[in-house]
Amino acid sequence: MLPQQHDKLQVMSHAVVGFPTLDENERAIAGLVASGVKLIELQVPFSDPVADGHTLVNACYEALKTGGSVRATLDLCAKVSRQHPEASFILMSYLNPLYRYGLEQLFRDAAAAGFKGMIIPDMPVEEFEPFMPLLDELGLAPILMVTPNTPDERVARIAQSARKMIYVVSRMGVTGKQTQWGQEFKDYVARIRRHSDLPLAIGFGVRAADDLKALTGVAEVAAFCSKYIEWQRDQGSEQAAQNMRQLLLDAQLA
Amino acid sequence: MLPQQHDKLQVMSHAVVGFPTLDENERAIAGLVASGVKLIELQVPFSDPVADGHTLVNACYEALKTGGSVRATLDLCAKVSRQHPEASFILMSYLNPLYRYGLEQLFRDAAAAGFKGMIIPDMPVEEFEPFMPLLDELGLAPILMVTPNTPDERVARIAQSARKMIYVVSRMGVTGKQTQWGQEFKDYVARIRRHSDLPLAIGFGVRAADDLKALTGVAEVAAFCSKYIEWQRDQGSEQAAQNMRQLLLDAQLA
Amino acid sequence: MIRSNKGYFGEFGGRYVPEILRPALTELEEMFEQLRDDPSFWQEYVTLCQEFSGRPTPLTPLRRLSAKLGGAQIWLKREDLNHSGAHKINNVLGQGLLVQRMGKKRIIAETGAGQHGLATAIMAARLGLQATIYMGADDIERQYSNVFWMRQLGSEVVGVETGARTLKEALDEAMRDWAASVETTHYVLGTACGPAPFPELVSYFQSVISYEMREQAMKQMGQLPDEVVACVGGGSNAMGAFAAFLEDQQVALVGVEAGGLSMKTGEHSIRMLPNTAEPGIAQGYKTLFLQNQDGQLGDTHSIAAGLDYVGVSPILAHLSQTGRVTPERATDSEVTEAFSLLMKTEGIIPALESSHALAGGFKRAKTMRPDQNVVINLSGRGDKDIFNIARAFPQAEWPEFLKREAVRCQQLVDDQQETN
Amino acid sequence: MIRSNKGYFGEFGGRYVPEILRPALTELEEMFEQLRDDPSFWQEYVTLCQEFSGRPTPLTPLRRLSAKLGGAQIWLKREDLNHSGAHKINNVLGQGLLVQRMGKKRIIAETGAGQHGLATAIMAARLGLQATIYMGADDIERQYSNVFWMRQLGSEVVGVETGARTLKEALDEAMRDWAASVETTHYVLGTACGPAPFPELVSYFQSVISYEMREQAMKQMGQLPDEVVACVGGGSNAMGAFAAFLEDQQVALVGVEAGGLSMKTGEHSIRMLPNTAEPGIAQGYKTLFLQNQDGQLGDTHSIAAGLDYVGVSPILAHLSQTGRVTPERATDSEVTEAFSLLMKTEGIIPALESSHALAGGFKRAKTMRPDQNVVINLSGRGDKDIFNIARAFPQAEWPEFLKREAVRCQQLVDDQQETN
Ligand SMILES: Cc1ncc(COP(=O)(O)O)c(C=O)c1O
Ligand SMILES: Cc1ncc(COP(=O)(O)O)c(C=O)c1O
Repeated sequence: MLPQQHDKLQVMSHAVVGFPTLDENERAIAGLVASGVKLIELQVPFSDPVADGHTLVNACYEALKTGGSVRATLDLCAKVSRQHPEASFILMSYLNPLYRYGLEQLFRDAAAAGFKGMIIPDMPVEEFEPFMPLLDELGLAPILMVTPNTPDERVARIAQSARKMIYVVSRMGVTGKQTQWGQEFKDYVARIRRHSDLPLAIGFGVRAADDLKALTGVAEVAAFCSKYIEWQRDQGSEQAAQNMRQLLLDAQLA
Repeated sequence: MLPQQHDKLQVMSHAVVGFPTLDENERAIAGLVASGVKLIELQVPFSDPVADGHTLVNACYEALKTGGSVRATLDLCAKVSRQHPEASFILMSYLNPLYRYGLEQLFRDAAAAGFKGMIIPDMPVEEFEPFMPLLDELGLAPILMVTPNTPDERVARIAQSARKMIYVVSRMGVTGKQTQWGQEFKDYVARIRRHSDLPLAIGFGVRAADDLKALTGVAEVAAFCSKYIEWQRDQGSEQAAQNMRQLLLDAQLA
Repeated sequence: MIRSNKGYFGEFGGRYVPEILRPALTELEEMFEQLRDDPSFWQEYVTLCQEFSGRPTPLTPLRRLSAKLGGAQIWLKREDLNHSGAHKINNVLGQGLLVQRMGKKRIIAETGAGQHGLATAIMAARLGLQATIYMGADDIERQYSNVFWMRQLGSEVVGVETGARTLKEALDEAMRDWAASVETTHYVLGTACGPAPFPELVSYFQSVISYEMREQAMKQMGQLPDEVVACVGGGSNAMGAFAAFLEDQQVALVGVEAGGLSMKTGEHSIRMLPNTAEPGIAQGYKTLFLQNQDGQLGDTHSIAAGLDYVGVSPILAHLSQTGRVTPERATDSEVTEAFSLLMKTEGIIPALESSHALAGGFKRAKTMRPDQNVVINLSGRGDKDIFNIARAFPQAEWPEFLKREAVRCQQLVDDQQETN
Repeated sequence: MIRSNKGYFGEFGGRYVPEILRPALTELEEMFEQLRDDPSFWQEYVTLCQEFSGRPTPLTPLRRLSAKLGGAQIWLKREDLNHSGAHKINNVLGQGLLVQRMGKKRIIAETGAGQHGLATAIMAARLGLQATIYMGADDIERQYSNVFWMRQLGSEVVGVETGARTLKEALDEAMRDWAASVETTHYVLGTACGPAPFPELVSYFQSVISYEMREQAMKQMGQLPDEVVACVGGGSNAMGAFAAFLEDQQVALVGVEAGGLSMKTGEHSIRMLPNTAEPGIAQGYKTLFLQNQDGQLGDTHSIAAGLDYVGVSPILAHLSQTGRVTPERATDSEVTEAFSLLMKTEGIIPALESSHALAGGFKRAKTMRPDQNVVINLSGRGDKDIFNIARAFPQAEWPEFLKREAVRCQQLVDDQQETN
């Protein structure tokens, strides 16, 4: 289930559809759910993932070769959301594959497949606005991003179209590097909260139990994605799930 | 002895001083004289022999390594003119080595060494003119060149400073290639004779007995140089002298 | 000059970027909006181009070639005479002025063949900026000579090892760097593509080409040209060559794309002709992209590395749809033929990119009357690319020379290490 | 412009050539005498330079570098921006006009590093002349990239196998060709050397450099420069840079020769400083030649192939003896340092030849006041010479790249042979 404001921190994790294979995606997701992860992004692989770090870029590159696609992502969601009704799945994609699919049709099909929300890093809020009535009708949440350099008026505009949660980019930069969670960061989170009562998901730079501890009580969701994909890549999906279990224990989130 | 006008054709041949060695020069000259050649150019090797063909260029290049020089040329002339009083030796050089030596001193030393004349392809008649009194006093003849494209006034000026013979460049180009001895050539020779009573030496393109036959009755001297140096290079000085003997026989000049 | 409608040209353009990049683009856009109408800024830019890059570049009549082909009079706009050897420097110098005004001290750029990277490295050295150039690891390998120069100029060249290790990945990587450094760093985009305001901004600076061309045509031909022809990679030299003539309907504007080996998918880089590219949104903007059914950007091919790109300027996408710009293509073999013809007949060594414009322009000129005039934009010179051109004209002597030269240089490297 | 006294400049100059070449030189001299004072001929020449080669070349202020060195303001006259990348094209275009007037259809030239050969090949292609370029076999081997271009341009490149197989032999061989073909062929001499009227004629065409410089200085500095600095190979770019200032005694004229490795015989190409060259007569003229006691021309060395020459313009020999031109030298290591400094501080890639002028000019500028101005003639660009520069800056990556590239190109050659 998607969190409510002030819920205890929960971890959101990740699958790149087709990485390492479509079959393996299913097993990996089962492992994640068994470990206690209830929020999972399913990423449509893309040829030009500009907002991702090397781990996800390379995973996309591989996933495209094994058949990762929009269609495959919808199919996967339909399966895993049936298999794991306790978990929520978020569609993560760059815009072009969805645009080619046809945005309106995609929204309908995504909702039908069981997706609860969508993260589209290169789709600005202005492009979402015309679709809001449809999205609300479908119950499909645009999970919009804010960043440390987003000015206040724009945070306000984003907050208006955001649904279910806001994705707070923790720092300048892309996925897959370390972040500091000091006072500056807390001020930044507070600034966002002034514009919205939605729960906040913190992304970029969450790579260890210490990060999760630091975020406990600060935000409702922590996106633990690149590091998980590295585990999956280097140690296989089963070991990755066990690592995840251990992580949640270490972070006292289990 | 230097020829007189209307003397029967005689062959002038060549040595590059230092090629293949200074010692070998002496033997080669002895061979030439024994074969019946009475006119021999001694060429000072030079680093930039612009008016020579490949055979002489490469011979110069080699001769410089074995010690060919102005000094060595004077020494060689002193020796061979004593050894072969029946032969006449002509100094052949580009200007710079002589200029560095000091022209006036060079003329005196060349005459003292027994040289009868000088061929300096890159020394124009204008540069000889101031030296004419000295040269006449020394009995050292500037053997000046005329070419098919030398205009009449200039032939006249050249004829004025020329002594003992005029070097008639047979055709456009450099030493070492074949020439045609047709009517055009005869007209050219006739044109030169209108300006001077000196005997004419034909140079460039005399490479076989047939050439000598063609020139017999036309000129007094034929310069047989590149081809002789090729013999010397490829077959040695001794064989070169025998070839020369045969050539003179074949050309009915022996 | 053409103006966007809030960053859009018809349906194309826009700014589809991660939120983090938005403030820098907005800042750039605001600065550009203020400066573009300030004649003193344009003058400052033109003066910089003059004193550093030798502008105006001449308009050279090709008398012998025109007579040989027997059609229109052909003229070349000589962007090859620019400092660095191509039109890319115009844009880079213009952006350099903006960087100075923004007070930023660091720039980044992506580069494919290395031409834009080299121009950026040159500008950075001239203005005393720190530069990082992203280049696909495979491109570094094949275009090492440009890497050599960029490094000698003091730039950092970073090889990008992700994905297919070429231009696309380098562009993505530069975007990533920018996302992390946007407050101190300017991203010097190299062509009339990318998120607004880049297409408009790059076209604005490159329009110096056609403003000169216009004046030169009036002086040298006594009239406007009948056609202006340019090659189209990202579209910056074409927009530069077309900009001043957009309102003159009697001047035909022709953009020549890389026809490559064939019309088969992956064997060309044609985006504006039917049955090639489709509208898409990627790399920050909406345009015609070569892509598959699933919206994955496609593979491209061209004999000219600088035309080997999946997208095209949104301005050109729009102008080709409205009919103002006529798209053409030239195949690799037409290109090498035009290359040789220009060299042997007029003594000018064109870049392979520019040879596309030549191929297209020659073909059209042949069908025209001798009292008509065609101006071909010679976007760059070929001698900067001897390795590419030697590949396009395989000759046994070249690899032999390279082998011997490698031995000689290895010796020098070894000697140096001994003395160190 | 300086005028000779019947082909002599003080004791230097003259015409010491085999009789056979005299008529062609006289014809050329007579034509030149008529044209040099005809303003419409100069205008025709300037127009050709403009429309084909992009003249005027700019005068670029080096603001950052001047501030860094802390002396005079340094400016570069940008001959590197010429078509073909060096000042050599000026002379060649001028001679092209003469060839057209003489009605000759064939030209020949000698070339060392290949720069003059390339310029000649370009002119021949542009004017539709047949060209034969003589080049030492060893130079061909080391400068193959220029040979590649000359052949692509349609010129015949003949390797000279005699003697030391370098520039000197190529020059002699070109002379030999000329002796045989003088009635139909023009010899395009590449520098301000050789028999009269070449030194004067080449200087006349190159003087376009300093006439522009003078006008630009008045406009950009508001006064004449305090010093003009140029490198000296044969002397053509130096004469070009000095010509318009000869009467202005307040403008110091500095010619920088190749100091090479040391002052030892054979390790440099300095002709104008004491204890180096001596007066001599060779290659058709009298000047200061590096030579031994016996008058044999000497060995030379320079990191820059274009400065590696035993003689020097008779005009410069004279002007250095009268004190009007100040000779300087720059060693190989000073040259590479100046090369890097210019690249990294101003984003300009100089030729190694021109880097001698930079080294000399920087050294002098440092000793001057900030209100003074030094103009350095940047005779050519360096990117045409990547092989030479890669040799001057040995780096392990370069031979590695060459090896891999050789393999790739060999593959292309083999593929092509299969399909043929
Ligand atoms: C010489 C030259 N012409 C053309 C292009 C294509 O770019 P654009 O279409 O932006 O002019 C390039 C790109 O590198 C280039 O180097
Ligand atoms: C760039 C450049 N500068 C200078 C020279 C030297 O020649 P000159 O002294 O005639 O200018 C050369 C000769 O090739 C050259 O290429």
